Amino acid sequence: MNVSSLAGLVGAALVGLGLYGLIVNPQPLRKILAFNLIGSGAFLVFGIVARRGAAAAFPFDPVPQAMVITGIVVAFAASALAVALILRLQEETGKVTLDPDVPSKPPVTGASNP
Amino acid sequence: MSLALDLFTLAAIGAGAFFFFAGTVGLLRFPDSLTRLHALTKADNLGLGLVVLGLLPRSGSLLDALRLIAIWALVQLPGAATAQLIGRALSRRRAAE
Amino acid sequence: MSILQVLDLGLAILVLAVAGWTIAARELFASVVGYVAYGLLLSIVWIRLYAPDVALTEAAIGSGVTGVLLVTSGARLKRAGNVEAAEPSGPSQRFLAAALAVLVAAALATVILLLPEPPPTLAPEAGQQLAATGLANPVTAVLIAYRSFDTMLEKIVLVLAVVGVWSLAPDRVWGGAPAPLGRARPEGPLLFLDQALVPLGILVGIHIFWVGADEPGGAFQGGAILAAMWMIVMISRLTEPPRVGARWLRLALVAGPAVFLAVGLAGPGMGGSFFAYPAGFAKPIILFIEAFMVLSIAATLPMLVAGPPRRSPER
Amino acid sequence: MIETPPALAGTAGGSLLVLAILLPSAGILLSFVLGGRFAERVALGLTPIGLATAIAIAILVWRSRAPLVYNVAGLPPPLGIALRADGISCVMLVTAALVIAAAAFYARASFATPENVSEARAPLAFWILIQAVWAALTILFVGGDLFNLYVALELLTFAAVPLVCLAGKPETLVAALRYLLFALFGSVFYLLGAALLYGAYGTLDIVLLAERVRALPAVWLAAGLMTAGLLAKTALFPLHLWLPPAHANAPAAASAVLSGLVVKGSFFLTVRLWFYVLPALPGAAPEAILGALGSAAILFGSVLALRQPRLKLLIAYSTLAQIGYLFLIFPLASGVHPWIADGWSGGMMQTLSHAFAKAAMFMSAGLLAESLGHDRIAEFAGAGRVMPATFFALGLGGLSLMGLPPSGGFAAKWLLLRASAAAGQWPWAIVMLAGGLLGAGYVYRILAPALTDGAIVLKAPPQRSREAIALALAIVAVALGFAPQSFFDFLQIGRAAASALP
Repeated sequence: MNVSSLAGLVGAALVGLGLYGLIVNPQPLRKILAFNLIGSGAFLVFGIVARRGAAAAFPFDPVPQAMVITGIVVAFAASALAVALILRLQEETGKVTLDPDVPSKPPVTGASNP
Repeated sequence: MSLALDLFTLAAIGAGAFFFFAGTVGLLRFPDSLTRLHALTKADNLGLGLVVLGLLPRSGSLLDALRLIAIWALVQLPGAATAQLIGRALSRRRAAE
Repeated sequence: MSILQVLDLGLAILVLAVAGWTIAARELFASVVGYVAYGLLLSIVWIRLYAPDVALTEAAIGSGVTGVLLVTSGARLKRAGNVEAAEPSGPSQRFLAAALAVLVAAALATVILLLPEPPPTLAPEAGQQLAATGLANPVTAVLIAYRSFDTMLEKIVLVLAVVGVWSLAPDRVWGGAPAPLGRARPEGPLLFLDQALVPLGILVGIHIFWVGADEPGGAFQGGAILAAMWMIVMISRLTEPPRVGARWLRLALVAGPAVFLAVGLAGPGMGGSFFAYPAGFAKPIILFIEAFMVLSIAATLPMLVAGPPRRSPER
Repeated sequence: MIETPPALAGTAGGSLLVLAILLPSAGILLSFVLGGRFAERVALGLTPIGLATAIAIAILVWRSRAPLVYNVAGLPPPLGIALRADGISCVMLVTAALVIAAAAFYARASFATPENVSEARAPLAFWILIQAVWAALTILFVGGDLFNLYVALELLTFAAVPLVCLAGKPETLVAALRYLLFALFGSVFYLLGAALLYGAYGTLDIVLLAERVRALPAVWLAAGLMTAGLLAKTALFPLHLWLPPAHANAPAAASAVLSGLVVKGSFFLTVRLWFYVLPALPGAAPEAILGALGSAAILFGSVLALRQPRLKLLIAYSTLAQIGYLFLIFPLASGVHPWIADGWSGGMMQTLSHAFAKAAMFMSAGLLAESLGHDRIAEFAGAGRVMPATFFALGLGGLSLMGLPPSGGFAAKWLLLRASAAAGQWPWAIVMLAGGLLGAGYVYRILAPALTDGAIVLKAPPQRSREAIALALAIVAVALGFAPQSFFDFLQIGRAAASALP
């Protein structure tokens, strides 16, 4: 099995792992990690497509590689926005949950901070 | 001459790989964070240093050789600093307990 | 099976094992640390796929800066307690999720192995046009010349991410600075890093941007390294995150997309089309745009990590 | 240089497409740098220019009866990025410009920078984000490259999510976080599908893909992944969970844009995908599935809307139902059949009329909530007498939602009914009739208590100008019901390639 096929299988497995984590992990930050796993799986698919496209003295097709670079930066920005939301939510409610009926109880700052 | 260099490369990288292996085993098997840190830093500077040393004769130009050395040096700086930071954090935690 | 193939297989298993760890780990922090290691392993995979530009980006942004973001936020969440407040999923939901995940992964794997032969590619076209740009790195040419429109829009996405993050501040602190990244008392080893690593890192960042025209590297990777250096200085508390109202900061954040947009808009006057470069001047113009992009990336990434303003502007 | 094949060549006036995108883009950057009150001035100042650009594009397409094309950087696809405006692009561009302009002027009262500060958080963010929504939608409507469209989708996400939680209250933060997670899931699945298409055909240009696509396993999987992602962003049942809290808790001007326009962005891309990229895929199964999900959304959303105690939540649930109608375009306008023109016109008419009607209703709901201090429907008694213009706008918008004549909603549903009758696909017709009845039910629930007698104390009377904006949008939604045949012919421009395929 060549590197591209192997990387393709890894990419597919990463998408599966990430999808599972996105659905079952209740913690939003863990969902963000899972989303990033799916993202890198998708990037790997672009990566093997680029590697398969080696032609004309280039060992790779540069177009999908450039798309991956754009994608990585966008994924980071998405994580940053999500993290900021999670932290603000924690500050406002004292907990992090996706439950729509959040209790607006006062934050429990310092409770577990010796 | 080239055979000697090849042997040198082989020996140095082999030794480097051994240190990485030993460091990893230490990281996994040692009982507490300080000893694990010890294993890790050894792997870092010795292992990488030996690998770089082994690669030096194979680098095409002086510039490439300098790059290799620079990579080793750049890894040393944060490696040393983070080891210190982790060590201090550990001793702080121990003092707090 | 050759040694290289064995190594590849080992790498693949390692990547998947660490990825599985980030999903399965009980503690949030363990899973975050797993993710950072995963990013580094992934950049080795990118090297094996002949994608050094992507490997650099993955190591610098996908693993490095994202790692700082996740570690600091994980620590903040942990400090405030109540990390795992939500109900874990039940067994039936887990089973359904696993079934769906396996289905998607299996379909994807099958389809990837069955992709048509001979593989389609744009490499010849990209190579043909390369001479007109004056660049030797085709990935940079795609990013800043052929598909520059995407890249400009993506820079605007980054500006919007900053606006979005800042919009999460409480009203009373608007215009103020984000919370400091490090502890109150700077520590010796960090100050040592400031003196020893940061100057070198800045040089490396600029170098990687500069060689990006012809070799692996470019504005994203160089900018990310500069961003990392700024974050080290902020973590050691030699400098604090700037006020979000500071004019210089706003200018630095939009410089990249603004210059990109302006050059693109001037295209019909110079090269005939929007976002086209005049023949013979493409390379200097591309480097000019990239220089501002480096500045914007170096400013944007740390501000996204620092989060919304937390301290009122008067202080 | 390579000769550009005629199918990919640019057309005269194509540069307007770039300008339409760069205008709000520049507005974002300018507003961010200048800050404070300038953000509002830039946004308001750009709306008429943007509207004029959109109308100019529409006129050019109308005259030439052919899509407007521009190759960015002078590089034709597959290496370069093309922008293309056909009939549906034009009507969506004009609709977006109108609704954004209306929302911007409506929002002036809520998002003015206070006198005593040079810059405030919510106003700065709002004026930047609304321009970003506009920029992203413009690209979505004219983008010709699937990866460029991915960047636009992300731009839309980054603009829409913070709009939901501008108020900063915990329930809005939860709603925004859920929205973000769904949207990110959607983008990444879309991206995965795009990777497979590139792997199979070496391009992401829509026109080139349409020529090359065959029914390979990779194409089927790509179609499935991309559609699933786009449905999550459009909030089609059963991926709708995020929408009601997000749209109901956002500030009224933002809700108007989110419900009226933002969900249409990803819907539009779904239409592009199935009708322009994948017409070569055989079989009616995927179209039938999309239609069935749409039908489920109509029934489910309408029933839930009937049970909501708060007006904004009711309107948000009605969005779920109205999104359902949009997806009937897939079974009723695909393939080569005599009825597809009706199906296509009906689906697009539903997109347009819902954009205007829903924006008008959310704006009216915002005025009500401000004047009454709450939006609990049960306590509306007497409100119709003191705020007649607001309730008139709600009523006209409701007319279009339930599909009574004369209104755009009626025209849309009539065309869809006619198509399903001609096609012999009766289930859609039954669902639409049931949806109309349920729609009448929830609109009645809003209006009935308000028209009864009751003593009511207004905290403040609604501003006449803001009532006028909401009413004007509602009137447009009604006026669409009088659209002439030439308007529907216009919607077909650029579609010939799709329906000519075997």
